[in-house]
Amino acid sequence: MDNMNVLEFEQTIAELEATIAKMKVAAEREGGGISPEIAEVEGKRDAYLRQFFARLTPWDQVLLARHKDRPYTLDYVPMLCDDFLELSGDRLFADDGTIVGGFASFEGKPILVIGQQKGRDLKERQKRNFGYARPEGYRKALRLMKLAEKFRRPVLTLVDTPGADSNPPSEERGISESIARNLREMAALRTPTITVIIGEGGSGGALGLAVTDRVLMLEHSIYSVIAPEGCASILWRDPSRGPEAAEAMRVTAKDALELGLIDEVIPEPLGGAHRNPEATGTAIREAVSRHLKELTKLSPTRLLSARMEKYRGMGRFRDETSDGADAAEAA
Amino acid sequence: MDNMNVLEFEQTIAELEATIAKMKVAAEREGGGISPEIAEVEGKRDAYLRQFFARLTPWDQVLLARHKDRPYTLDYVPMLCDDFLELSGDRLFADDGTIVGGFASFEGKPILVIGQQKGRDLKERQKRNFGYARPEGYRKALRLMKLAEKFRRPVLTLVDTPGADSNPPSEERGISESIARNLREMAALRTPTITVIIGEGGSGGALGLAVTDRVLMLEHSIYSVIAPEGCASILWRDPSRGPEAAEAMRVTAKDALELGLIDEVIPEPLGGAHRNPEATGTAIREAVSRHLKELTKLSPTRLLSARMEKYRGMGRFRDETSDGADAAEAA
Amino acid sequence: MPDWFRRRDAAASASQAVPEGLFTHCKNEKCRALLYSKDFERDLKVCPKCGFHHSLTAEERIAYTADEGSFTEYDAGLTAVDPLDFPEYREKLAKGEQVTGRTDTLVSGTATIGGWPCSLLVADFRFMGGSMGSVFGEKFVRGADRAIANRSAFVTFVASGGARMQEGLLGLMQMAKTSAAIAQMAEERVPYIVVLTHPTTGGAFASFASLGDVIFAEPKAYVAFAGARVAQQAKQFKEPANYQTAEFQHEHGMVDRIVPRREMQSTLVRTLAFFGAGAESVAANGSESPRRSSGGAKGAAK
Amino acid sequence: MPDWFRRRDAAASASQAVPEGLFTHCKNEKCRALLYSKDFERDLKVCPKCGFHHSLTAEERIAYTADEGSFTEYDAGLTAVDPLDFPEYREKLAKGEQVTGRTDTLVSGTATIGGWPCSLLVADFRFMGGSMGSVFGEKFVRGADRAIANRSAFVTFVASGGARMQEGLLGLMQMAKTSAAIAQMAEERVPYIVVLTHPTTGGAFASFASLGDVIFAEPKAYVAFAGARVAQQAKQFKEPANYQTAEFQHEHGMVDRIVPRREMQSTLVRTLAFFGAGAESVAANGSESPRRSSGGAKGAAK
Ligand SMILES: [Zn+2]
Ligand SMILES: [Zn+2]
Repeated sequence: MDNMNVLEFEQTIAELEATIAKMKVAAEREGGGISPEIAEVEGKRDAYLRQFFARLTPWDQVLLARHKDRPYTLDYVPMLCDDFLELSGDRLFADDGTIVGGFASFEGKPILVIGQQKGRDLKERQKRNFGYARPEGYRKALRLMKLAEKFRRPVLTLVDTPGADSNPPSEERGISESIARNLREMAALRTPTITVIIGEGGSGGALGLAVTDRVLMLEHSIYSVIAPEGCASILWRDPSRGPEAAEAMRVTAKDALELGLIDEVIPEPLGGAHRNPEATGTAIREAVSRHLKELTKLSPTRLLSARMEKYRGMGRFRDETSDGADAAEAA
Repeated sequence: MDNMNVLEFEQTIAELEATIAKMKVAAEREGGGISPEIAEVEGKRDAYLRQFFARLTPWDQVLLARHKDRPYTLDYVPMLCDDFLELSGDRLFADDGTIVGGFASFEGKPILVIGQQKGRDLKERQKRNFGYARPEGYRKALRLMKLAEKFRRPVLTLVDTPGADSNPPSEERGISESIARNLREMAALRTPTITVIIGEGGSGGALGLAVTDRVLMLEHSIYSVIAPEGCASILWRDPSRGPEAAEAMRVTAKDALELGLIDEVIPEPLGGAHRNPEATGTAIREAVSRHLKELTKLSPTRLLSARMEKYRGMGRFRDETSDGADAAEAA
Repeated sequence: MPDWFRRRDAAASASQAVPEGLFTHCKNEKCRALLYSKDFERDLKVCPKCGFHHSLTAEERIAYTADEGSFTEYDAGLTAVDPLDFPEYREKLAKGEQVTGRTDTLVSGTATIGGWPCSLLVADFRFMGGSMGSVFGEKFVRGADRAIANRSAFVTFVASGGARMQEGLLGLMQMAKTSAAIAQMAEERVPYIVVLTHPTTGGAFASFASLGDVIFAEPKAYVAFAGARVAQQAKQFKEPANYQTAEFQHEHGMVDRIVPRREMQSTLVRTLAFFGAGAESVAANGSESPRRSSGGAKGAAK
Repeated sequence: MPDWFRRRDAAASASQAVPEGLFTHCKNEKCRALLYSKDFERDLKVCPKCGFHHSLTAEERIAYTADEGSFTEYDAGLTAVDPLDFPEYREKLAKGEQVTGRTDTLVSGTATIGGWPCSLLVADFRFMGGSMGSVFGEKFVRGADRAIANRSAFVTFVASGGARMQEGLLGLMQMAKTSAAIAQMAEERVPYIVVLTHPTTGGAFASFASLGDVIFAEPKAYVAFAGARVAQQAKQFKEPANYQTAEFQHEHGMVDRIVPRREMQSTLVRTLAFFGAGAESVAANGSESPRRSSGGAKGAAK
């Protein structure tokens, strides 16, 4: 078990669960209840899970964040909100299916929800461009955020992307500009904003929806300056050294919290969000609710100055020019 | 002469001027000065011009506004301003060569200039899309106007277009939205704005740069809800009846002034702007200077409320619902 | 663009969709289904066979949209003059009045939609193709002012061929006038909701109809900058699939949702619930509940 | 993309353009012209034969841009730490310091340009490829604050490969940090001018480098979202002509002007003249004339 990555480990679990299922069918046929044997195998499974998940490597976290069964934005939206009315279009060029957004009701109050959506089957994955958002996605998001600002509604963004689309058509239509503009505009948006990173927080493509008052991460999501494989490719000219890069860059939710760059880690059910999406949704809803309550108490002016202070304070360096100080390290 | 249109009449003038030129060459060869004969022919030419131009039909005005030798935006800019620094791009998709814009200095003070540019030779006409601006042109113009607003610089727009581009690529990129957005944003731009219609003021394509504090028209420019040929085509299914439509729609500068929809008609030299571009440029500069001086005296708030009042007041109707009034006609 | 759109455009103006007898034919030439008139009415004039959305009169639209008895008309007395003495304008106005029983294209008033108070504006395409003359612009501005005064949303159903040629430059200026009113609503944070119906073109689409905080459209409505008759279209461009339909505009980011007529009212209610009653609420999300206005007499001029 | 860009990109970092001897070779592989070093300097390191713009050190850029003797450096003591204990980061910092004599990528200070006071920020690509670490972001923010405090413009010369991987998420966050500072400059109406030089990619182009009130670029600079090594480019897309050059970005509306180095200083002066000294002037156009700042000692750390 020690040399397995999380996906290999899940095979072991799957085999155990198949055994449990068979035992249950047999037990039912014989008219009995849950036999002590079944309980024992189940206990074994849970112990395995706890044991393995207590020692996840950063690379396991990457694999979990990208897990094919991991819930996506549109899985969570109905768990978090009522009455989601999807809106579309950037009013400029197109509608990007990779970023979805619309009006919703959160605990009975209006909220604007925006999220990055990967596809589950091939057809939807193509429709969602495999989670790589295009300029029109970021521009749609900004249009909707400005709408929320105009009507003083809070904004919730769900982040899940390997990165922004960098193919020639996106380069032609200004993918850089579209992200950059969102960073600036989100920093100054006069309404409470909250981000939950639910899977992959891939580089600028994630940040383009995540310059918000509160950034929360699901326990097994990642947030990274560059994909580990890309980092390995640049540093060591060897993309297969992604696991090392993941460790070196400290891409996990725990790391981001320790660095003071996010506000909270939302625990996932044992084995990851995909083993119990509903419980994960409930945990997200509870956390968002709590932060939203705090934010809605602030005036727009205080909200903005706190947000500004937060992002302006991000960095660790030594300032040797300060009077007499030799190691004034900012956090 | 009575049955000629302005272009046919110009032939007559051209023949007279050829005669004058020949007489001058002959006179110079003989060492004499301007003979009484030459003065007589010149006098005849001017009398013809005065006579004809005193009775221009609306269709003549249309032909003059579209005259191939008529000065275009980039002919006037150096006459009006110093140090024009052209800027480009909508920061979204492309740069549209049909609309040019940039920083300039007007009477020693910074100003933002934007204008629609037709092309003179075939190559430039293609570059300028024959004066039909595309969405990226209107979006560039808006970007620059917002820049002027941010730094409290006045905006001068020069209008000369048969209309906005309506080909499929422009429809795909939201030509309607780009014009509409300009109308709304220009109505609320917190800086003085002046438009000069220098040639064709073609429908929404012109209006997209012309929701300004002062709209001035050159004497022989036109401003029209639809091209006369288009109007004739819809009304009578016969585009050749454009002259009738031009008359019915009242497309001339004088008409627009009488209807209270523009602020001033700038006189052109006898025979039209193309017979003396410099004098025309001087007249424009003088008029713009005068209006700009008035506008810069107003606070942004007063400027905006005056502009709002102006555009909200445009319309003629009867209000039969007012208390007791039966014919309260607004202007 | 489906064939039946072209055919319908060819007709000088939308003919009355109200069937006189017990049965009516679907107006989609490819369908022509024979429909029992009572069912047709109950289906909001959407053909159950082919989904074709038949044009509505302003009265029908209001009946399908506003809470029953909540509509109070305003500005019904605003009447076009003929400022340019334009050929046949008076005749066309008279014909429009004869067909619609009204003095111009727009019907304006206040109403509640699902309990939310609104300023409501509905165009009747039968009156001179829904074109924008001085009366159009004035009704729009007054409707916007009422939305601002009442801190209510402004909801517009568009069906318009654009600026009214017969008023010349005055017609064109209604684009500026309506847009200026929208700038004021934006300044006042009053929600502005647009519904594009068949057909929306030209000066309408290039002004107020493109400026909604949200923009909905009925399925397969013809929505375009340049109508087929006006386009100076160069030969090198091929028309894309669905060209100039609501669906095309949706694909190109100009429309938020294509909303079947059956879902339009509920979609508006959900939208109004997001906006709330204007934007008085502070920083955060207030939970206003709809305030019922006292229902005025339907169609009563004030 | 011209071949010689690819070759230059292949080099780990820009090598020193300063020729040691009497003569130097143009670094454009297709040119390789032998140039008299004094002429080369006089030509601002632009090859007179092929127009190739050689990379500049921060000091050279400042010398070509700021009025003589006007530059005062600030924040020179901001120094990178190694917050993640990242492999080889300290070595790379040491190497950058060895090559440039500075502790990080950016040189920040105040200067006048044609008499106009500015906060000036120049990236030296030789220091870790101009990448954005914590020191980069902090220098940017402090430079922006000085522009706000002095009511002067903020002028940035970019040459950067993007966020600094070696600082992990802290590197990525410098995109947010610089953009937040730009939002504050916008709020204060302080002019923000960007000059893109070779190369500008990734996180730099996707944040502060795309947000200038005006954006200029040097000819043929490589300007792109995704560098060739990072792009996940799908096979079905063909690279357009000039792909990812400054000229390509100009065609696509992202850059205001391609400005040859020889004209850069005067173009900046004309731009600063438009903006004036910040935006204190009222409604209309004030005619401020440039205020000369007292020239500080060049390169003196404060
Ligand atoms: Zn049918
Ligand atoms: Zn060379």
